[in-house]
Amino acid sequence: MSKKLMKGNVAIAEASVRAGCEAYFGYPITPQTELLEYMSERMPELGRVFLQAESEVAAINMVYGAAATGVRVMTSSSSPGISLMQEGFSYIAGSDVPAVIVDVMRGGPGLGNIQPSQGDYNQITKTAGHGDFHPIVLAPASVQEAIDLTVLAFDLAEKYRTLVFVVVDGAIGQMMEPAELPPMRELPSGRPDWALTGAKGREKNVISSLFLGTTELELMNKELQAKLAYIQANNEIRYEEYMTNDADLLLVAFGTAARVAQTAVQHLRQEGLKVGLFRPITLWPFPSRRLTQLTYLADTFLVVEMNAGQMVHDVRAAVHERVPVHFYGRMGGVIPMPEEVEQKVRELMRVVPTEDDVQTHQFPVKPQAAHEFLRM
Amino acid sequence: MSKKLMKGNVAIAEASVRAGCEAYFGYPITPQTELLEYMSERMPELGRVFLQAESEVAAINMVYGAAATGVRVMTSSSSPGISLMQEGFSYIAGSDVPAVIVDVMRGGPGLGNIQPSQGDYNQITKTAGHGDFHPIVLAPASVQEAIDLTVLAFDLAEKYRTLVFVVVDGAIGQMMEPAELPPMRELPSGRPDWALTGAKGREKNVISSLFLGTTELELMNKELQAKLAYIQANNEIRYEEYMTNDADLLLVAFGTAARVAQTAVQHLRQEGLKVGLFRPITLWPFPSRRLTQLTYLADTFLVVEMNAGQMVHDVRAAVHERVPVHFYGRMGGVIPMPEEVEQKVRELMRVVPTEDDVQTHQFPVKPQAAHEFLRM
Amino acid sequence: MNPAVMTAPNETLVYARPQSLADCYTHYCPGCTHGTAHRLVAEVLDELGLRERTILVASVGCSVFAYNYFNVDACEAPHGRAPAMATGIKRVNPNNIVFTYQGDGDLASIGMGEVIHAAARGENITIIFLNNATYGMTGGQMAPTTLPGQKTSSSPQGRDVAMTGYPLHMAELLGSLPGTAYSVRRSLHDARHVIQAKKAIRTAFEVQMANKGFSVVELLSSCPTNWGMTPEQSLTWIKEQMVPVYPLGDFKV
Amino acid sequence: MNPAVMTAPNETLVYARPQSLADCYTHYCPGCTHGTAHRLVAEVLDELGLRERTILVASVGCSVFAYNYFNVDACEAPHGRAPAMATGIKRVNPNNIVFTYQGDGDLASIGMGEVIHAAARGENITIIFLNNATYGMTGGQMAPTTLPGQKTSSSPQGRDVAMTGYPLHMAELLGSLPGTAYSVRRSLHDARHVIQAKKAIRTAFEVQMANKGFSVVELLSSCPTNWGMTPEQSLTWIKEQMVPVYPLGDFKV
Amino acid sequence: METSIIIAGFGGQGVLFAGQLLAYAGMDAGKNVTWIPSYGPEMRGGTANCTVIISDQPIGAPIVAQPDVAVVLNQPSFDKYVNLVKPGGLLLVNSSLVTSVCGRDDIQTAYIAANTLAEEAGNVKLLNMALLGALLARRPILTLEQLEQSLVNHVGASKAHLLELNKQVLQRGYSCQ
Amino acid sequence: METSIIIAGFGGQGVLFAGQLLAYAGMDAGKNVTWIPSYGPEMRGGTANCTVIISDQPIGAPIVAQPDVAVVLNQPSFDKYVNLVKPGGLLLVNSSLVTSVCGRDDIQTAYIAANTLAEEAGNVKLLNMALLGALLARRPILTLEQLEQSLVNHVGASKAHLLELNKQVLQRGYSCQ
Amino acid sequence: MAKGRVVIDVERCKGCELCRPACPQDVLFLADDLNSKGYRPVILLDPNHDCTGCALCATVCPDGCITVYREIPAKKAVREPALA
Amino acid sequence: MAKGRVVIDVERCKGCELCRPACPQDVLFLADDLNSKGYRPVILLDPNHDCTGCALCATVCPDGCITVYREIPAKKAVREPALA
Ligand SMILES: Cc1ncc(C[n+]2csc(CCOP(=O)(O)OP(=O)(O)O)c2C)c(N)n1
Ligand SMILES: Cc1ncc(C[n+]2csc(CCOP(=O)(O)OP(=O)(O)O)c2C)c(N)n1
Ligand code: SF4
Ligand code: SF4
Ligand code: SF4
Ligand code: SF4
Ligand code: SF4
Ligand code: SF4
Ligand SMILES: [Mg+2]
Ligand SMILES: [Mg+2]
Repeated sequence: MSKKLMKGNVAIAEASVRAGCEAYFGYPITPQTELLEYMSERMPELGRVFLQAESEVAAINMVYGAAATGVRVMTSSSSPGISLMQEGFSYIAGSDVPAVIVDVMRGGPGLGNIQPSQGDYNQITKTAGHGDFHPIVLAPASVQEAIDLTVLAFDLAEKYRTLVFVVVDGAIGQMMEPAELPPMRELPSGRPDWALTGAKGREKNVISSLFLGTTELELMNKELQAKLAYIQANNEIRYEEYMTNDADLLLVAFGTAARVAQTAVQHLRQEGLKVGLFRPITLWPFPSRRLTQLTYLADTFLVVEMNAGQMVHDVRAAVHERVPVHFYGRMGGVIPMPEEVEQKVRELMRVVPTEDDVQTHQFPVKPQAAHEFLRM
Repeated sequence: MSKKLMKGNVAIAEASVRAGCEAYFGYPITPQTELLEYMSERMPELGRVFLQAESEVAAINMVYGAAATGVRVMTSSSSPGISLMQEGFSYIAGSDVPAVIVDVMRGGPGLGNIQPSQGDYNQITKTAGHGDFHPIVLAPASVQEAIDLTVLAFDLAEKYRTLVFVVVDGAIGQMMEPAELPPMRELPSGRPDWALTGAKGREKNVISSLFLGTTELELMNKELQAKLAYIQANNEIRYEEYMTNDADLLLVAFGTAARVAQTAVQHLRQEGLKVGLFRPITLWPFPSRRLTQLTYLADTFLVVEMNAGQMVHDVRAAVHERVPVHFYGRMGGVIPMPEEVEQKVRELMRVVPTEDDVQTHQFPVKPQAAHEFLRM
Repeated sequence: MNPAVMTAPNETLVYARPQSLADCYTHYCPGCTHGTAHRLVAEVLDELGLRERTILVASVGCSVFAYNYFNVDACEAPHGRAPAMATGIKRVNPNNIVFTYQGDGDLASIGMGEVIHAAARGENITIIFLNNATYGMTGGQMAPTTLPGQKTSSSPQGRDVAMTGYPLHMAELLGSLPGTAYSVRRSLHDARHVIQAKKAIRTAFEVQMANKGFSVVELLSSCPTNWGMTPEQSLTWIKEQMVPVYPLGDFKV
Repeated sequence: MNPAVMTAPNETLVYARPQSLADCYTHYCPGCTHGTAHRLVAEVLDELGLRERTILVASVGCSVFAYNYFNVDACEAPHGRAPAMATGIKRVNPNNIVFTYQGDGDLASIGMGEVIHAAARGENITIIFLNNATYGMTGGQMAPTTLPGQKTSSSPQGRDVAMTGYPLHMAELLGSLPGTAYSVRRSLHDARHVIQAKKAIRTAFEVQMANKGFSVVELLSSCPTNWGMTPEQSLTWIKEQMVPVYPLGDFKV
Repeated sequence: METSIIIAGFGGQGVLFAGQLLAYAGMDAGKNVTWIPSYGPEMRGGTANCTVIISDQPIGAPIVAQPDVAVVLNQPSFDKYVNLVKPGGLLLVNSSLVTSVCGRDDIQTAYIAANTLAEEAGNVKLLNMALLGALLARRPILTLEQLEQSLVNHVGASKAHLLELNKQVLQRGYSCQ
Repeated sequence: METSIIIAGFGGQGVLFAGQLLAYAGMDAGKNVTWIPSYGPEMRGGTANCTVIISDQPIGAPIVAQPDVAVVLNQPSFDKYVNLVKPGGLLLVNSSLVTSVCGRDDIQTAYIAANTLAEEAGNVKLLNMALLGALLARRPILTLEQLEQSLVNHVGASKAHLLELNKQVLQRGYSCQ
Repeated sequence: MAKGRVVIDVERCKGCELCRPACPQDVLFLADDLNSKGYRPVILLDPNHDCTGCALCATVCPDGCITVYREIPAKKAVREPALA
Repeated sequence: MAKGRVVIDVERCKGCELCRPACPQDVLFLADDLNSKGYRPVILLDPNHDCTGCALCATVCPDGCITVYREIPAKKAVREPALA
């Protein structure tokens, strides 16, 4: 098949259709809405289920219901909607059903704005709801990759009976790029044997996250943790490296920030600076081991994010104090420009400390006076 | 005043009343419900506001509304309810209004059970909603401390115009202990000048988390980050040490797990083992610096939690690789017994590697077969 | 099957525990009519031959373990969200019979949005709605259906309508929506009413079988424990206190 | 004040922009009657002398910036939660006049639970409810109030009631609750109806001033942009398409 | 000195109140105390138990794996705790409902027909008092007077008329072999 | 070779479509392209702009601080971008709506009365085509034919009748000094 | 009057006594002993064969503990279905 | 007929034209020029003094751009309040 110019949101939608998504439930929210709109046209066309839910809370519970029947099901939303789904995510995790969630992140906190952001990193990777669990989190950096990872998301969800997130920032959701779609898959003819289909000729199936006894609930949690450990160990860690071979300074970034960083690498290489880029593709499981290895190569790390510094903590946890880990972030929906990153790198490679990374230390060197932060 | 035998939940409720809480909105959920029930009797008695909301989503938004008028306001819930409040938390953080939240944590994920747990650690400390923010998180380990920290919570919330959480596990919520209540405070006669009271004789006030322009939203976020940095630097980090002076092995635990650990320390000291306990009281800001210092003293750390290992990541981030950080956790509402902790310490002090900490490594040493984790 | 069912040659079996009811002990308090409602639903599923087609969506409340108590495929929804979960199931499995079993806190308080929208959409599911005027499971707090003046653990002075509002009449409210095909209220306070309740439950499932849209049966139910009464007193209280506030009847048929 | 207001000696000022309306440019599309509704509310606040007592709770929808457009204390609630936020405010500030301004997606979809419960509680607040049969701000998706057959960006084949259900009649629904003191529907499609709408808004605020309980005014409003019409065509569409589905009237007075 | 006591039985047998009364008395006697309950899913009936710790030192863990004292009011509780009582500890059995006999010789055991005893005194619901009395007779962590005083201090006005009966059953339990 | 182009104006001026057309043509010509929009809060009117990058290499950042080319359709966009165009770059101004004149001498500037030109051709809405034509005349990143072909390929059936007019205006813009 | 008989699952019975007032023949009584759950179950005490097999007891029993049989009158020996 | 006059805030006007059909006297017209927001505002063109000051235009204007004045008839010179 040839390439088509597609918006990220639309590409994800069509990719999910081709991956065999049989049901979509969602609620409009910018900058994700084209995805829902596309599905509203496409799914009925194919005789599949599209339903605009009355809210994100309803949407995630419709997903939960459909997932319990063993079909491939998806929802999509953006940051505030993702917050509203946390209880549902936790139930889904607690009952081992597969589901795919797309988060097209926007500026927060609160209503914030509708510009691209990576501010949901912690909310999704650390635990997307109460209790101990992690979804698999895939972070594409191009429309093509958004397509590929959406297909992968369904496969992983089913394989591990788990929640899988595809997280993009609004820029990738809104951007058009040429990309190739996968072929349309045939829908499976049957349902998994744990699924709710009516207890005909078999024992009844139950999908529940309730384990009243502490022993049962601990057992369930141990199994869940074992599954998560297995996912971590089972080649599900994905990342991409760009000019890391001989890098003195390593940029670490995902999604749009990684594209920006890549441009910066190109420019800086032209200046003769040995800079490389490490791009985590799975935000959970996080490619910690590879990052640890890279400390033997690069002697400075610079994490670039579109938030106040979230992934940087995972990088620091991987790297410990082997090399200094700096941070450059923009918030509020601002996409950093390659020039800003380049400037920062130049400063670092000359070992000039800057304002910005002071700000992201746990203990700021110069505490600010109260009146400086009280916004009236 | 003399001591009274009080349940944690009731003690927190009465403490909030005495700290000047003028409005309570909440929704029943075990193991927090006595708090709501107490308030339903007590608040009307004093002519203050008690309202049982129709849901946790409504409750947090009622809190948001009352907070916007500048009164001291509180809600309480337990893990699934806390998940439902995430959007509201994020709005509150995004508009700089003060509010106090009590989370009496129970076993998760999903419906889980109603037994004591510490499974909300990540969900609360890493960011209690979409976007970049952290609430101040206070974790008492006794009924007396629950009282004291509840009062502090209101003061901190007001001082920094921020969200403050008091997090206890169900055990502290349900436990009775003798404790002393603070005197009843007078309610303030006026309201802060940013509060919504009607624009009489002044410019109108607006409480909003919407900053449409990226510049404005980034500015708002920078101010918010500056505030958070200020809180971290401004003596708001609290912790307690027990027999750390000469400890070879340091236990790190909060809440009920810390009480268990303390008993373990007593027993182990009797055996002549030099064990100490470090108890974070503020989970955010996290007492990282002190933990870093303690690595010069103790050469092994053991984190004990009632979850799959959440705070342990913050401990590792503080300690880096200076000393090995081990983990012992129980899930599903199980409270670890001092004996289990003692056993674990004895093993560690003889440098015997055990199953448990293998399980919590990022990359398990022996990946488990698929059939081992698929729970049918 | 139940070992008790041993019919003598000169006898006919008049009543036996339905097959759709699991052969297990329930955690319900003695005399709680949650059990009665379960039994009626199970009898109807048996009679209509639906056991092997049915999917139950249990809710959060005393009936949280309903998934253990019925011999059908089942799941357990987050508090209030059973209609949404049922919607998800029914949309992908239109040939299954899908029903939720919800209490008044679950359906009329936190789950108001979900149930209204399921009804407005004419979602082809059945809702068995147990109204016991309180939050049973969490220890008897005020529900939106608590009667004016009723003392509960969160309205210790009795429900004050000026502060906490008026009881919600869900059968009427849901009955007023065009997507609703069947909405009635019945009571479980004596044998005659139990038999009427069963008929209504049967009709509700028949409505779903005929793809007519949303069906709901509100059942006035007892909570002896939180009402602080004997089981028998509770039934009298339903009859004398609840029925006048919640009139039995058909609001959409 | 508005520099335009320069009355000549032999003239009387018949109409001027109300003081409660902020002197700023709105982001509303040309001809969008959100602006009309704002103006009416502002006029009523002026006339009742409420500006300095009033607190607005804006919602998420095209009217999200309402807090900028009124000269009153204001806040911005999460999507659908304005009635809860207003409840929090009114309970601690009973002497303030508290109103929400909500669209149909906000109030009738995601915010259904909050608005029904505020009404059921008889919460002494006023709700200005703009029904434009679509999600304006996010680009014209289907709302629960979208008309049968109406094409929207998420019902591209036209709303199919069999799949997506029936339009919700919020004024009737809310009017049916005992806690509601005042619930009416008006339209903004011509001058006569605008004047009637204003009277209703005035009554709603008077109801709140008299502590009578929950008051709501549903206003049929235009969305020329997402309907793909000129402003004038939109008003005709309200009159010819919306009014028959959403009859104007008083459902609780 | 620290004593840990588990009281376990059916819901409705007064298990939680008995524990609270011990905790009150301990507190009134100037000691450190903790009381912590645990329930099953049932609202009525089902199992209920509580752990009370009374100590001269600040109390760490409020729960114990092996109690110094276990008071078991029904058969399931007997089965659960008979092997958990700490060596040298005390197992107090409500023999009205428990038919088993403890086979251990490293702990002290006492069988009190608490239902019968309380019923004879006039109210079967006070079986918990009978067992508390028997407990104090065997482990003098508190005096009978201290417990009686706590009853007076902490029993609500609505139950005041039962006070005398409570004390009587307590004393009967105390003097019961 | 990588060229970054920002097209900016009011919503409704065809800004986004003009950018998409460039991207389509670039893609059809076998190049790497990105197109990314940005809007104000208004649903109708307000500001709108998009960034198009056309490159022989894989494209990193899809947004740029300093474009190679800025096409400004109204006064606010002129004000915003006049100083951002990269030295050596091109600023294309819709002089029908922009009265200012660029003072920079390190960039190429062209003033096209696009509204007038399109109106004269029969449809003022095609002002975006006029500017695209003018752009290609000055920056031959794509040929006129390539752009026309993309028009044919990607304009929906519902707009097919406008195709000829589109091409005409494109050509007029191309030949416009 | 038809003759009937009920069998009560005494281990399942919670002794709520709701069946007792429902029974028109007054043949149901609380047992003296507790069952293993700690409840006093209801039993049939029907020395005079008063039970009619009307199944009203079963209709109200929340725990589905009661199975009801009725003697087949000589003329009609086909089995009836369960209570409608 | 009373005589009236309206003043239109042309910078605020979005040219939606809703006031035009509302005006019974047909004295409102679109201007030729655009305002700074890019809209063609409405203006009063009333050479014959047809405007009655009825304020219907102001009643329907979504953007509150219209101020309305009416000449005071000789006998009645008190100022009226704003439109009820
Ligand atoms: C999100 C959430 N909030 C609150 C709870 C706690 N909770 C469990 S059951 C229940 C009330 C149930 O009452 P109802 O639906 O009337 O059922 P009943 O027990 O009376 O049958 C509540 C509030 C919960 N589990 N989850
Ligand atoms: C939790 C959440 N979900 C979704 C959105 C996206 N959103 C913003 S406005 C809106 C629809 C508003 O429609 P309506 O209330 O009808 O107002 P209108 O724009 O039509 O006036 C939606 C879904 C959001 N901001 N927050
Ligand atoms: S608490 Fe009430 S509703 Fe729940 S099982 Fe007991 S009696 Fe029934
Ligand atoms: S999109 Fe519709 S509702 Fe929103 S401002 Fe424009 S016309 Fe009004
Ligand atoms: S069947 Fe009828 S007569 Fe027999 S015990 Fe039951 S209720 Fe009584
Ligand atoms: S109604 Fe059922 S549970 Fe209750 S006493 Fe009778 S047989 Fe037992
Ligand atoms: S006041 Fe009346 S007559 Fe004058 S312009 Fe307005 S509508 Fe026309
Ligand atoms: S109604 Fe108002 S905004 Fe619209 S054209 Fe007339 S004056 Fe301008
Ligand atoms: Mg209930
Ligand atoms: Mg709308």
